[in-house]
This record gives sequence, C-alpha cells and structure tokens, in this order.
Amino acid sequence: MIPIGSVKPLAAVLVSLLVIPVLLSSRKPNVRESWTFAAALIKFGLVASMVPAVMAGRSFEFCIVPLFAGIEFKLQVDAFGLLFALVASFLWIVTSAYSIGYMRGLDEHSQTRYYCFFAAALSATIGVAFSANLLTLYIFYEILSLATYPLVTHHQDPEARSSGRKYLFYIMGGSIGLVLPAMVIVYAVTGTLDFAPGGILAGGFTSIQALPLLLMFVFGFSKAGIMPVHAWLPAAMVAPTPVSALLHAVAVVKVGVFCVFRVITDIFGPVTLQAYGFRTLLCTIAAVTILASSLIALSQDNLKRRLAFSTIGQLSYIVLGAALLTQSGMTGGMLHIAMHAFGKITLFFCAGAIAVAVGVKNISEMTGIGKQMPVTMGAFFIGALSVIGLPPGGGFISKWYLALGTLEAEQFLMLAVLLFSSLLNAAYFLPVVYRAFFCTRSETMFESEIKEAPGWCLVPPVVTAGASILLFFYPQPFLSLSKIAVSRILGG
Amino acid sequence: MKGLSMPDWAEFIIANYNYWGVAVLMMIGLYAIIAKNNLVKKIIGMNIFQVAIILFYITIATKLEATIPIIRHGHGHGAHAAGIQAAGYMNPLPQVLMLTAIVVSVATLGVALALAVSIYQRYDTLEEDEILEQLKAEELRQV
Amino acid sequence: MKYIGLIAVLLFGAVILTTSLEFPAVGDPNSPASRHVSDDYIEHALEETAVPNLVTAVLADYRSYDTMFESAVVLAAGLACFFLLRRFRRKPPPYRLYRHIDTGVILIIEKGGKEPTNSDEFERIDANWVPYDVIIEKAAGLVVPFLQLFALYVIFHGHHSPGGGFQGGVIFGATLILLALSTDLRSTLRQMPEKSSAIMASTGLFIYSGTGVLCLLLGANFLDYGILSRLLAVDPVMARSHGILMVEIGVGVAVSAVMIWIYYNLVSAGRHDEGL
Amino acid sequence: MILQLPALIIIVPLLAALGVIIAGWLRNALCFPAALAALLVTLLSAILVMGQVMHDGALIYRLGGWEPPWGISFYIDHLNGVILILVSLVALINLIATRSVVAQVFKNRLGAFYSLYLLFATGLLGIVITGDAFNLYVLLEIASLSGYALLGMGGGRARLASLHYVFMGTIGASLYLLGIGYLYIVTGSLNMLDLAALLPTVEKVSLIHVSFILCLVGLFIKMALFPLHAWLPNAYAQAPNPSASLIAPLTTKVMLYVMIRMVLTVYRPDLAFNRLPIGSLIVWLAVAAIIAGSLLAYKQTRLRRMLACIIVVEVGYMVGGFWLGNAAGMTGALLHLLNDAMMTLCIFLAAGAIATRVHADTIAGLQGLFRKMPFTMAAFVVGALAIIGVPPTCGFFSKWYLLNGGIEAGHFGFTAALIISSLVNILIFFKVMEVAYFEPFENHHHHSNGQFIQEAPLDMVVPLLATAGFLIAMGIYAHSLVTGFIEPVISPLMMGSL
Repeated sequence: MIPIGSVKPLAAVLVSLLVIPVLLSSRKPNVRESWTFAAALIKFGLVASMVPAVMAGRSFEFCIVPLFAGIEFKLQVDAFGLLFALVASFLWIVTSAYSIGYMRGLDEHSQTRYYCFFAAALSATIGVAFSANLLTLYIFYEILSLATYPLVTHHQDPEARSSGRKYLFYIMGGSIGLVLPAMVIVYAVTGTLDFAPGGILAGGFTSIQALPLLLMFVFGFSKAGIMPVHAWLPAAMVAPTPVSALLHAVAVVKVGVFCVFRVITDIFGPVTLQAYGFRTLLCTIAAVTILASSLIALSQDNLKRRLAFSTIGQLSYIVLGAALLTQSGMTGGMLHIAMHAFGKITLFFCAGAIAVAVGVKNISEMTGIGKQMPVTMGAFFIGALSVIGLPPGGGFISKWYLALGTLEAEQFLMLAVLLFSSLLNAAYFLPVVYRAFFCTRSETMFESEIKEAPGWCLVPPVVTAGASILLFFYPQPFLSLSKIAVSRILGG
Repeated sequence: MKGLSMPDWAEFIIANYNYWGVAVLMMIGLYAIIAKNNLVKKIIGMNIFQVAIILFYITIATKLEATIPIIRHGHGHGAHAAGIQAAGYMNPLPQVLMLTAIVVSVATLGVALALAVSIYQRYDTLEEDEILEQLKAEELRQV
Repeated sequence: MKYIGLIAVLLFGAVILTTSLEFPAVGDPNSPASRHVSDDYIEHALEETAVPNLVTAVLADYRSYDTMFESAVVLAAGLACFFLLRRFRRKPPPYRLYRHIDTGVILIIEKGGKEPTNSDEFERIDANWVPYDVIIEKAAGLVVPFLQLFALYVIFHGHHSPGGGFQGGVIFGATLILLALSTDLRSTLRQMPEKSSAIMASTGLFIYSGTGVLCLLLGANFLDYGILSRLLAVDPVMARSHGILMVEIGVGVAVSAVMIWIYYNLVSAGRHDEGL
Repeated sequence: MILQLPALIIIVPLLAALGVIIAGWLRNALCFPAALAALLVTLLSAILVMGQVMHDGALIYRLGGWEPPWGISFYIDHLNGVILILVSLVALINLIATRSVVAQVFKNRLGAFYSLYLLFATGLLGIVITGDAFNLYVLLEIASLSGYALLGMGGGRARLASLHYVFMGTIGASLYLLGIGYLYIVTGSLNMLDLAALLPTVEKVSLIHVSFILCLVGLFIKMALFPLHAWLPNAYAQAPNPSASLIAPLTTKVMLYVMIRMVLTVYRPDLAFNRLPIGSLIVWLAVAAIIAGSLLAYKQTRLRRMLACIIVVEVGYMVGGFWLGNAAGMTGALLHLLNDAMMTLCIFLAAGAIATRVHADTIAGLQGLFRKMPFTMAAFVVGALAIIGVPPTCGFFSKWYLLNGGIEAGHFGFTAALIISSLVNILIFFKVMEVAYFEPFENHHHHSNGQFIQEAPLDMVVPLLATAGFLIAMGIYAHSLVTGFIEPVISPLMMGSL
C-alpha cells in the first residue's frame, strides 16, 4: 500500500463545492443544470481515474492541514473508499439528469438552492469516502447532515418542518451526543484516530469499557439507520424524490453504514472484536433491524415509505456483513453497498416518475398503471429483483457472499435470517409489480390521462436498471475493489 | 504615655481595632447593596463598601511616631540622603493608591447617581419593587 | 433574597475578621508593607525627583501611568453622565416664574405669555427655589475669587505641601458649583457653557498624556520626564519635578472641568434649564 | 520606535478618545474616522508586538523609566499578546459594522459614544497588557465605567439593568482590590512578577489563600460565573445593539484572562491546583453554570436575551476547562477564549443586523428571514454552528480540547455537561432557524425573485460575513493557533508543578 501524494482526492471532493458559486450566479435554469451535470461528470472522471492505481494496490494521500497533535485533516483513497465514491459519483450524474426532469415536471420552487445544497451534500459524501482518519470522517459527516437538512425540508411546509426536526434530532443528536465523546475517549487513550488495518485500540480497553464505546459508535452514526435510531429515514421521505433517491437510498445512508464499517474494521479491528466476543452481539443488532424493518415495510401503503423501510433493512445487511468479521462476509457487505445502491435508486426513480406522470404516491392507487407505463414499471421490476437478490439483479452476488460469510463465521442463525428476510423483500416488492401489470383498473375515470413519464424521468431508471443487470454479469470493478479492501483489512 | 504598661489584651485591641472597623464597614456596605430596596440607599451602601477598603489600605500605611510623608525642609537636602530614615515617615504608596481609589469611587458614584436620576425621571420612584411592577406592566402592554 | 444576602455577608465578615488576626499590628514600622518598596520611595524620592512631597512624587512620577488612567476615569464619569442624561429636545417647561425684585411679587407666566425678560425689575427664578438669596449671592460673589486663588495654590504647591492636581481641581470645580448654587444654573451656564467644560476636560487630559508622549518622542519610555531635561535645559532631576508640575496642571484642569460638567447634567437631569 | 510599540497600543486609543470628545463638539463627522484610525494603529502595533514576543520571548516595558517594583511595567508574553490582538480586532470589526446604526441612534452624542467606546477598548487593552496588580484595578474600573454608560443608554429597563451591573461590578472590583491589599500587606509590592517571587517566602500562608479566594470571587462576579451571573442577561439584552455587540464578546473574556494571569503568574499554579482544594469545586460550579445557562437560554423568547444566556454557558466552559488542571483542559480554555470572543461577536452583530430590519426582538418575530436577509442569516448560521461545536467552525476544536481535558482528568460531570449543553444549543438555535426558515414572511410568495431581499445595510453585512469567514478560518487553522500561541504558555507549566 504505497501511498501516492497527490491532490486528486482533494480535487474530487472540492469540484462540486467550487461549482456552487457558479450555480448561484447563473441566471437561466439550463445554464445552471448544465453546470451541475458538468460537475458530476468531472467528479466521476476524477474518481474513476484513480481506479487503476488503487487496483494495483496503491493508495492516494493528501494532507490538508494538521488539526490536533497526532491527527491531520487528511484524505486517503483506499479500495473501500474508492468503491463507495465510485457508486456515489456515478449515481450523481444519473440523479442530476433525473432531477432536471423531476423539478421541472413538478415546477418546484427555489431550485438554485436545491442544486447548491445537493452539490454540497455530494462533496461531503465523497469527503467521507476519502477520509483518512475518524476525525476527518466526522467533519464531513457533520457537513453532510447540515447540507441535507435544507434538502429534506425543501417544501417548507409544516410537515417538512416536523420531519426536519426529527431528522436533526436523530442525526445531530447522535453524532454530537454519542460519536463525539466516543471519538474523544479513543483519542485520549490511544493518541491517534487514523484508520489502521488491524484497528488502533491495541488492548487499550478492557471488554467492559469497549462495549459501551462500540455501541456509542454504532448507534451514534444514526445515518446507518440501525433500528432504534432509524425513525428519521421514513420521515425524510417528505423530501423531493431525487433527494430521497440519491441521498436517502445511496449517499447519506451509505455514509452512515460506511462509517460503521470503518469503525468496526479500522478502529476496533476484527481481531480485537473477536477477542472481546462482540461478533454475535453486532450480528443480532443487524438481524433485528433487518427483520423488523422488512415486516414494517409490508404494512406501508405509501410507496416511498415502503422503499425507506426496505432501505433500512438492506443497510443492516451491510452492517451484518461487517459484523461477521470474515473474508467473504465483508466482501459481501461491501459489494452490497454498490448493488443495493443501483437497485434502490431505480426503485426511487420509478416512484418519482409515477408521482410526476400520475401524481400518485400510494401503492393502493397504482393498480393497472403497468399498461400505460410499461418502461417505468419494467425498470421497477428489475430494480426489485436486484434488491431482493434474485439472479438477473446484481444484488444476488452480494447476498451470495453474505451467505458464504455467515457459513464461514458459523452463524447459522444469521443465514436463516438472511434467507427469510430475502423472502420478506420479495413479499413487499412483487405485489406492487403484480398489481401494476396484471390487475385491471377499476375506476375508468382518468383512463386516458396516464401516459409515460417525461423523457428526463424515464431514461435514468432504465440506465440504472440496465447497470444493475450488467453488474450481475460483470461485477468486476466493485468485486475486485472489495476483495483488495478485505485483504488489506484481514491480511494487513 | 510610654511608661504606662498596658495589659496585653488592651495592646491587642489597639493593634487590631482598625481592621475590625474596616470589616464591619464592609459588612454594612455589602448588606446595604443586597438588602435595601431604595436605589439611593443601595448606592450609599456601595460607597460605604468602597470607603471601607480605602480605610483598609490607609491602616496599612500608618507607622507609629512617623510624620506625614513630606520630607521636612533642610532634612537631607544636598548633604547626603542617608539622613532620611524610612521609619520617620509614613508609607506613601498606599496613600497614592487610595487617591486613585477615592477618585474611582467618586466616578462610580457619579455614574450610579446619573442612572438613578434617569430612572427617577422615567418612573417617578426610587423604590425598586415599584419600578419592577411598572416594568412588568409595561411588558404586558407591549406583548 | 435578603436572608441569603445576610448569610453571605456574615460569612464574608467572618472570613475577613478571622484573617485580620494574622495582620501585622497597626503602625509597626517594619511590617512587610512598609519595608520593601516604600523605603526606597522615602529614601530616594527626594534625590531622584527633587519633590519633598513623597505622595506627589510617587503619584505623578513613579506611578504616573496609574494617575493618567485615574484622570481618565474621571473623564469617563463625566462622559457617562453626559451620555446617559443629556437631553437635547428643548421641551419648554409648562410655566415660568418671574419675581419683581423690589416688591417680591412672583408672576407665573403660562407658556406663550409675554415674558419680561429684558427689563431689570424682574428676575427669573427656578420652579423650586423661591426665597430671596441676596445674602448668599453677594457672599458667594465675594468668596469665590479667593477660593479659586486657593485652588490654584493647592495645584501648584503639590510639591511641598499636601495637595496636587486632584485636590486643586476639585476645589476649583467647587467654586463654580458654589456660583451655580448661589445664583442659578442658567447664569453659570452662560459663564461656563457645557461645550467649553467638555473641551477643557479633554485638553486637561491631553496635557497629561501629551507630556508623556513628548517624553516618548524624545526617545525615552512613555512618561519618563528625565528626558525633558534636553528641552528645559535643566538637569534630569529638576526636569522630573517640572514634569510632575505639568502633569499636575493637566489633572487640575481636567478634574475641575469634569466636576462642573457632571454637576450640570446631574442637577438638571440633562435638560440644562432649571437646576438647584 | 520598535521598542515603544507596547506603549503605542495604549496611548493611541486614549489620545483618540480625547480627540473624539473635542471632535464631537466641533465637527461630528470626524469622530468615526479618528476612532477607526486609532483602532487600526492599535491592531497593527499589537500584531507587531506579538511578532516581537514570538521572536524573543516575554517583553517588559518600563513606564516612566523606573525599574518594575518601583514603577509600573507592561508584561507581554504569549498569553496576553494574542488577547491584545483579539481585543483590538473585535473592537475594530464592531466599530465598522455598527457605524450606520450609531450615526442614526446617537446623532447628537456621537462624540461621547465614540469616546466611551475607545475608553472601553483602552481599558481592556490596559488590563491585558499591564504587569502591575493595582494598575489592573484602575483599568478594570475604566472599562467598567464606560461599559456601564454604553449599556445603560436605552429605555428605562436598560437603566435599571445597568445600575445592577454597576453594583455587581463595583463589588467584584472592590473584592479584587481587597485581595491585592492582602497581597500588599504580606509582600509590600504590587508588581505581578515581583509578587510571584516574594509569595513563596511568606510564612503567613493563610493570608495568601484568603487573598486568592477574594480575588477569585471578585473576578467570578465580573465574569458572571453561575451563581453570580444574574446581572449579565439583563445588562446585555436591554442595551443598545452597538454597545452590546462590543461589550458582550470582550468583558467576560478579559476577566477570564485576568483569572488565568493571576493563577499562572502571580499565585503560581502550584497553589491553585495542589495546595488549595478548590479546583474540583470550581469545576462543579462550572458544570452548574453550563447546565443552568443552557436551560435559561432555552426558556427565553427574546433573541438577544437568549444570546446573553449563552455567554453564561461559555464562561462555564472556559472556567471549567481551566480548572481541570491538565494540559488539554487549559489549552481548551485558552482556545475557547479566543474562539468565543469571535463567535459572540458574530451572533451579536447578526442580531444587530436583524434588529435594523425587524423591530420585534422576540424570536417569533423572525419569520422568513432566510428569504428576506439571506447573508445575515448565513452568518448567523455559521455563528450558531460554531457555538454548537460543528467541525468546520472553530467552536468544535476548542470543545474537542475541553472534552479531552475532561476525560483525561476523569471529570465525567464536566464532559457530560459539555455534551448536554451542545445538544441544548442545537435545540436553541434550530428553534430560531425554523422560525426564520419555515414561517412565511407576511407578503411571502413562493416565486419571488432577487429584488425581494431587504438586507441590512452593506457596511454591516460585510464585516459580519468577514467575522463568519474568520470563524471558519480559525477553525481550520486551530492547530497553528495552539502551537503558535497557546503551547508556549501551557508547556512550561506541565513540566513544572502539575
């Protein structure tokens, strides 16, 4: 892991921040959107340019400014960070295209503010992906929470206000209330917060002290949506769909899971965790979240809330992957970040397209729209397959590795949970598709009105659906990256 | 007076009654500020408190059988300075400090009185509880 | 609230009283307070500053920085009173009182009525001061010049006898307040308007800090009068004594002006029309 | 001329204060430029002096040419060099920002306002720079007197609040004077360094302890630590905006500096932390200050009174951090002293800017401000984030050191108090943000374009944004701030007694 000192990571993080003044000053909407698009492309280009070097086992480093004795505001691009950054920046390109159609379709107000905060949120996401130590990660985590608050409360109506309050309470409360003290305790004892393959605790804590510390981290990063601190995610569905598509399916929640993953692997380290015997505890936490959220998702009528609860479940798959502490478990967890991202974003795009075309949010009102909107519902079906983990969808591969991981870790109960929850996923996705295609619409009142969503809202879901199928056959960039990352963690 | 031998408790009192006086004055001043209801009485209490501390410094400066700190005419002029014994003169430093402290207490008194006068102009009373009632009434009218 | 205050005060008093037992006895010459620094002042002040009055020497030379800020405190008090109280809107009072000098008859003239201002039979009196004050007025007229002379004496003789800038300045201010008390505020305001008292106050302090800056410009530290010997063609020790004198004058001017300024504002609550 | 720089820091504002009185009477337009020029020169010389101190260690400037114990001397080391720059910078920014409001509110007493303004700045600069204990009392009084006048200039309620401030301030200053008197009885000298040398030789130890307690209680009153804080919320909330945004950021911080100077230089840390058992008592007092201050702030309905209550919390941070006694706690306290001055300046200037457009001082009256005054609210957001302690801003870094100190000292009460008050701060500030963000302005219509914005006057918004930018810059470069200025103060102590 020979680090190359280069400014690329910083450039990747800052490119979307630098575009904000341009967005603010551009008068015509087209100019503004084209700038967003350009920024997304540049960002993805920068991130992609680092893939070959990281594939060859090297990593990029860039130290911005020293913060405290022993900690710098440092960016480091390793395989795991690059995987997450690739997913986030690629999907930003697709989402910015989609949000052009969506925002114009529903004629939302103050769109410049929307695009600026969206760009800021993305730069913070990439910042989290590329952070070299826990403090840099925490700084970008906080910037992300603040950048997404105006996005979640975009409609500025009383409902947005109460969900914004809940959003802040869980996320800022968790980060300042739990993560900050835990971080300071680790720093006070070990003197450093850098991510090191084998973990940095090195016996500084007895198991009684380590348990509360671990729980503070796990529940502190409330963006990961683990059960007791998940309530902000369904509430955040009040945001416009592109926000919930990219942020609450891909960027924001994955940041939470990414932080938990980093803490488990690079702060505590698999060996120490096994020594403390916390593996089963972590697995049960994840399992509880998976089962409970899948069950709740069954009962949700609002399509976006159902997708939200399904996201909570899928996130806990990734936490489960990390908690298994085995080779293929972690590989499955990392892979699931990418696979779930493509699958879930397709579903959210379709939900948004239906809202734009038909103006309908609840599943009960979606009977028989498949005939009028074949493309959207088709993409929805493929996305659903990928999230459930059936073969043509990419999700199958990550769930396959997860299953292998549970076997390696002899956690057979977890295997049962995995399979049963996949069944539950199917149980709350397939009826939507079945109802859309095979049931006929009872009231004929607005028969003629339904037509396909506008072009901008249609192309992105098709692209992401195609990508998730492509990933099933050719999971190469993400699979190799996660294999390198896991070998670094375990082998290192 | 020298020859008369005094019992040691009288000696003790002479040596310390100044400090007790200062302490009592301070307590009076402090209590007046806290407990009195009339604003001017509070200001007087504040002044007593400051004067008590000035007295405290002056008691430090005194020396028995020493005159005021002005070098007597012809004493130690030109010939040699050794003629001036420190024991002969009182300690000038605390008196300088207290000149400043007196001026400061006068200045604070001036500002406090200015505030009291302007409050009296506004509320026609110097009793603090009446002022607070008028303030509460004003507050209710505003909201 | 009172009882908490009482307990706090008693606790405070107890602490002070118990510690006062450890103080050196009042007046013993070799208590630490009067040995360390004050001995040097007593023994060397005369030869270093040629000023027999040790208090003035320490006040205006050894610790002249303290005294500069002391007079700044006085100035701040004057400014505060002006800033808080002064009201510039000329709200004419509801009625004005005029007294016929010979017969003592008082005319109450409502607002808008014709006022006998320029005739010399009538004199305007304040609302709350009625009786004849001829005796006081004449006596004050006589006494004030001598008092002012004495005030100047006190300022200039700070070197040799107890006195100095502050004491002289206050006496000078008191003479003008005596005038204002004996006649009325408006006549004193005509003689010494607020504008000139404010400017006098700041020029007084200017003299003080100007001397200090002069020493700075000549190369020594701030307020180091020894360097003035180059200017005054006198040996450094005498230069110090002259420096002290200049400083005392500055303080005297400043303090007298501020006393009057505070009096104007406090007495008339900032309206400068009817005072004590 | 370089040797005379320390004297310049004090004389220039004093002479300007005198000049401004005369200018006030003769030609009003001269007041502001004179004050501006004076504070610029002061800031410049403060920076140059700090350069000298960084170059060749502590600097002693003998006033009147006399050796220290006989004459008065300035003593400038790393600790007060930085605070000199801080005080002159805050005074300068506030002067520029409040120019238009002052010209409008104090039309006919402009000379007096700017003179009191400069006297207040001179007083604070004098307190920070002086090396003589009694001289510090005199300058304390100058700063307080001009503070009473500046704060008292308002409605009837402001006068009463200012009068209470006079009483409490005088008691505090007099207790400090009494403490110095005790020191004088026991040692006979007033110069700080001389006192530090003489104190160990004194055998009457109980007198030193009592004088230490008296000084501390006096300073706690002046800096409004919890049980003695009643005067602060009223005094700052009722005061006119320009004076509140000058006095609020500075007074409590300079009083804190005096406490630190007393403990570190005069009484030596060994007395404060080892021999006297008051260290943990004061930290628990600070914990009470943090909790009570946060709850008090949460209860307020008026914006500026809420901000004033937050100052009580910040004092609790700094006092608690310092009295933890370990290196991280002290570094946190000193860094928080610098950060908090700028943070308080930022939010009070923002409150002042809002007051120029919205006349209701209550929080409910801030509807739709994000749409109406976007730049002011942006600066307010940065200030709020700094106080909450969100990373990119400076508040986070000093809170980090304080937390570190709390954990290393094993004082979990203090650590918990820090976290709880951060969470309560989130509630407080987002209560304000929600009103400004969600509730529609009276004639608020969604699709308004640019011209709808009624920003505060430009010469108020630009310094405000500069301060907000400064908060972020201080955050990012907190490490160089610590190693450059605070480390040289703390590290000699660590090797020594603690």
